[in-house]
Amino acid sequence: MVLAERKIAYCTNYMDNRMTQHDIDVSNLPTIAFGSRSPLWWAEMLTIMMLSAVVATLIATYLYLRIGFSSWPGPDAVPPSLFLPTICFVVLLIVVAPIYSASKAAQRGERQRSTHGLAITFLLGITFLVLRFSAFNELGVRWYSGVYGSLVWVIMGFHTILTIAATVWTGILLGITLGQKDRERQQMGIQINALYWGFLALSWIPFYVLLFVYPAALMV
Amino acid sequence: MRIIWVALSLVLASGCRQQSPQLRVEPDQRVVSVMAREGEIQAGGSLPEVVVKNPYEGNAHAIAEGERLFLGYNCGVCHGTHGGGGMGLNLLAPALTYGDAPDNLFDTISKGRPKGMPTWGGRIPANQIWEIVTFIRSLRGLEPQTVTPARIEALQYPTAAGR
Amino acid sequence: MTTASPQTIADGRERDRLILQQAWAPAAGPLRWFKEVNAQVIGRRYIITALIFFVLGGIEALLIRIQLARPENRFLNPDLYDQIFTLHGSTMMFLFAVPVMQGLGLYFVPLLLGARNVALPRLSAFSYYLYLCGGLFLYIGLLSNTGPDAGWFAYTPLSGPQFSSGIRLDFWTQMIICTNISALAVAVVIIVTALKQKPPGMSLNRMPVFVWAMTIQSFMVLFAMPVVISAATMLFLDRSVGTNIFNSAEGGDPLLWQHLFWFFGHPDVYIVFIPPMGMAAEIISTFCGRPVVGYQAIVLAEISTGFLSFGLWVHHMFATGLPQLGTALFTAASMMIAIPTGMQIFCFIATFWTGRPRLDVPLLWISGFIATFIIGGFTGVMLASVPFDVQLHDTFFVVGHLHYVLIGATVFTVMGALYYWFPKISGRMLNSTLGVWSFWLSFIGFNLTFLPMHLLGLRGMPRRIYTYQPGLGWSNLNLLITVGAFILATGFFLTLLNMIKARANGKEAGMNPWKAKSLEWKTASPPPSYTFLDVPVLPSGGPSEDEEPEGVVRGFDASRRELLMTKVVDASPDYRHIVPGPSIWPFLLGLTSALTFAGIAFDVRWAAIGAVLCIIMLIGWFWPNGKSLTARTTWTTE
Amino acid sequence: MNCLLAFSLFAAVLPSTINQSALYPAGPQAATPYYLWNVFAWVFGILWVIVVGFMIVGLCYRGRATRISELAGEKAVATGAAFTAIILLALIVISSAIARDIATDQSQANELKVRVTGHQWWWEFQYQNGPADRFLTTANELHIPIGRPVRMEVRSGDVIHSFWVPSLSPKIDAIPDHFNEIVFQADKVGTYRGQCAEFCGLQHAHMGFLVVAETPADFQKWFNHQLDPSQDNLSAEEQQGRQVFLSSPCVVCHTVRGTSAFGGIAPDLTHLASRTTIAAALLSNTPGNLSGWITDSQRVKPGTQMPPIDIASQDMQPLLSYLDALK
Repeated sequence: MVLAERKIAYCTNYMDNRMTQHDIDVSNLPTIAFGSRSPLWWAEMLTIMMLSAVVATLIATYLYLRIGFSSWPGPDAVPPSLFLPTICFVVLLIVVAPIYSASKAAQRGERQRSTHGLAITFLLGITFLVLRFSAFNELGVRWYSGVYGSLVWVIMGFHTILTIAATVWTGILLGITLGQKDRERQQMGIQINALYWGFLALSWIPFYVLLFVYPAALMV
Repeated sequence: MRIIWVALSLVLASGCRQQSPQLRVEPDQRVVSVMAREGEIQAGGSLPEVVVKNPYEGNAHAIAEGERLFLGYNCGVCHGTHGGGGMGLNLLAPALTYGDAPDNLFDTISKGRPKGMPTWGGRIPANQIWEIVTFIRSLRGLEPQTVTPARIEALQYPTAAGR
Repeated sequence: MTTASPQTIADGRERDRLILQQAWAPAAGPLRWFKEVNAQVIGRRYIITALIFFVLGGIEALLIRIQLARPENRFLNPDLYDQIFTLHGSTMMFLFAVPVMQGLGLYFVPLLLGARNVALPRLSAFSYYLYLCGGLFLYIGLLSNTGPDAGWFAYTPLSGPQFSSGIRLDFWTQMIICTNISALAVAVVIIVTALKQKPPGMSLNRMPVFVWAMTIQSFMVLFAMPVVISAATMLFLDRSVGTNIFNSAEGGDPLLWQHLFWFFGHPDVYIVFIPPMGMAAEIISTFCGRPVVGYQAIVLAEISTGFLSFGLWVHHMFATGLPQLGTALFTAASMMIAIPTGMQIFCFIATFWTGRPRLDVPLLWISGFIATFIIGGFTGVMLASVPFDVQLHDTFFVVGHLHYVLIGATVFTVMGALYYWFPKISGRMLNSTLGVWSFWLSFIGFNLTFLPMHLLGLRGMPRRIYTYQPGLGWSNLNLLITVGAFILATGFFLTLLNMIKARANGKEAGMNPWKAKSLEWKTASPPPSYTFLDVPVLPSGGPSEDEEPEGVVRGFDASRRELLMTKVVDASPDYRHIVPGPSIWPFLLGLTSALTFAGIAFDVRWAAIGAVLCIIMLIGWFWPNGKSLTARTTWTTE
Repeated sequence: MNCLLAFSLFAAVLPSTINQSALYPAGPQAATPYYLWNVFAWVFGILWVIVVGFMIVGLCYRGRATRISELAGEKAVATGAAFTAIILLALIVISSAIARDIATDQSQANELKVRVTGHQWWWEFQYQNGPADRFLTTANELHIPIGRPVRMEVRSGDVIHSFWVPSLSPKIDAIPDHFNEIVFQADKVGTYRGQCAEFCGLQHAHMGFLVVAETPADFQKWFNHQLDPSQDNLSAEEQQGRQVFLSSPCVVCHTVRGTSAFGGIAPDLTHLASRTTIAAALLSNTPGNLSGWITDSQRVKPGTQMPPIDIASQDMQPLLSYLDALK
């Protein structure tokens, strides 16, 4: 089984360097890429898959424990008010717009608009968190008062931690793009931040329905 | 570098006693009751001040055992399942009439108190009284936070009479 | 080493090598050990740390066996025994099995794809420090008597706040979260590397089988580990702040923990089973001198195993009184998964028949793997049938089955892979006579230990008991098993000895000691920090993936750390990704995250302080280093 | 020294006739898994020999005779996979069919109904046939008549345990706030040992119990005797022992019907002497073991919830004689 001695003995101390017709020249390939061409985009999508696995686990836990109860949310639990959670929900849906436009602007290279988009997203993120904390206080149940209370606090806590992370990340991006001249890598970062905010908004839909709309409908 | 080893061994030592169940019941944990401080007025010189130390101080296993005994011996019937009080004294009150030091609580349980607290000295073995004392102190927040249980599983014992 | 600066060297290749060496130089300075981001370095550390934890897990197993050697033995008191058997399970599953697979993946996936480094080097470094700190803290816990004592499965309500006092299980849950986040991080790194960094010409249907196996394993990790992380978090919240998720008195359900844990648990055992199948395929194709038979069959079988493994977790809970129809569905699923697994074994045996097998030490281990794994597979299919499982669930029959599958498949293959890839990692050959001795001692010791366990299970000996009474017909079998366990331990110890001895004065290995055709044997061993001088171009269109590279990729800016990103399916060059060089931030973030998790076990409020610290580390991590991405420098490889 | 003492303590523990093995089924429910074991052992044993035989031949005899073409290899793999699929489908059908017809929901007529409650590290049995006042509560020893199905309603008072008598019935978990049921029947007279099969804490290893299968007549005699409270005609020494018993901590946890001891969190001692073992089938019921168990329970069962009781040495003998009178 003699290995045909190919023209290129492929090893590190390879010396002669004649071009072959199969060689590929990549010097003209870009060093910035948006969307699925960049590994950072793939890393973010995989992270979103991970977090959606946690979301699915929490939904499954909620439904599994709900089945065990004849009256939901629990014999003495007061039905949750829909006012603040709905506002939070709307604000979260609104946040997706500026960050999406910032991401599109970043891809087109318009630094000005992408920075504006980031700033608006950051402010909306802060307002969302303020609303969310007031919603926490307004909840009729505590985390130790029965299963519904535990589930509400665990699920809202999980989502709030993710939103705090998103807001801080947007803040960091904003800080870097305002201060630094080299912003190509941050432009890629903006698009990935947009993906993350999109996931946050989408994941809040099932939670919003399960935690607030469904019990309120049952108790009406 | 040596300081790190010293600090590490301190952590290890402190952890050792706090988290492990007592599989041997030492003789001093079987002292029946704190007789030494019985009579304050004596003919001769005053008796030496004997403070009996709680052998289960800060031991997580003892607190869990104390909790089980508190439920099992139906202390909750008078003192409320979480010691919140009822017919009996509220154990979470800011100040207890007979004090909440370990030996005060031991005396209260082993010798009983007027207005209804029965004498458990002969009934409950001494080491179990110490465990109940440690549990009550953990209810009052006097035990380290790393050994206090977050909640009582509130499981009734469905034995013959149970559900 | 390079006195001559690049400009003075006339010849193009030598100049390229010098520039690449400078660009990809390992970290320098006092903290260089912590600033390393080279995939080979991180992969090597993963493997070594995982093997150390394997030795610790092995010692725990021997302690258990000494305690069970005689009836009513007083070698370990029940509390210490519970901690040791819990840590044996947790160490072997969380600290050895998954990390050693991911370590081998981090080391060899870039090499098999002809890439210079993984796509996200700092993320892989971060995951290693998180894993290292998680494992260390768990063992510090054991030494300070706060080792977990409710089993690696920690069923509630025993693991709940009322029946597991103190912070033992709080500490365990946090360390499980810590090590599983590191497993998730490596899974992301491996998927991105495998999908985006294939060399031109290596389209998706011609990727090496081991890279396929690591990709499929990483996708399973992506969907299984988050479930155990959320379950462990919920258990921790139940124990520390008093939520009622698993508290049956308030309407929670202890069975929910079993559902969540085993929904992760079963994919987890397949996570540690699929990479060994990939390694076995690589080793078999090298030692049979031909590509493995049925490449598509094996890859499709692994993909279907990956999906099916998420659908059969209830076979761990047949005895909990679930409705009969439900358990019948899971019986069917548990048995069906044996078909793809069986197909892969048949492909391997068919390769033996069609190729020219050279019975070298790695192939010896793989044949040991096939022989023992089939017994494990059969006992698994037996335990899948409900009427049989309710009799033998939680007995030593199951202990025998799981060790036949885990040691038979995972450990024997990892041993084979160590003998196969040790020359590439260290540049030295392992002594083959010592290897053969180690194999036969391990094989005999293994069967002497775990075959009688099936009989013990049938004689009614339950699992996880720290002692048993005389007169039940178990005493002599247990003594025989303990003897077998020591023989198995000596077998594995010989390999450890072999590795330590060979590192110092083993035979020089050279580039390709086994005359293998895959890409990792086309560079020096141990590979230099830039791994390959050029990214290869493979002839596309050929059926097997063992064709020789026919060209190289030119035009890289060699003075920067550039990786070639190619399209996912047809691997055509797409984009040059600039990866950052060595940086201290992954270590700092890994340490602060692990300390935060440890702090949370003591007091939940540590989460806030830890979060602030981690954010500071993240800011440092993402702060741009000022070098422009688009600017062109002068040193392009010709 | 203490391991010698401990070992001698247990040496003569159990009469050799007690067996806890699934390989000697003494009832229909245990016979099914035994039958399945035989089928599986033979089928998979032969398959293992075939597959490993192919591997060894392929590996060791590398001559021209045993070389096949790539296409033949793929065809062999296909046939192997098909063959595996057929066998597995057959097994699925068999085991599902068997599982369906041993389902325990339909209750037969002459069933003996017993409620089992698993506690941390002992078993509580309550016979629930007939009117409520004839409910018999006993612990750690279950007497059943042969030939009559016994429906066990299994639950737990604390953590998850698993009720399992290998020779008689498959296991069923005892889960707090879940009421699982299992029906089994003994066909042969004998004493069968069962043990908790789900890890439940420090003394999971010593949470055994005995199932005594006897003729219906013996069972009825035993049942009636167990129902009446502890008898009162005691000798002087037993009377003194009773006094010691009623003034000691035992009464807070244990119940002895006919006396003022009504503790609910420990085994019922009304007919302690009629049981062959104590401490959840760990020690045989001899005065020596009983005194060792009372005075130093942590040495016998480290971690057990039975506290060591200080009995004055002169009171020990009367107490033992009183406990011996609780036939």
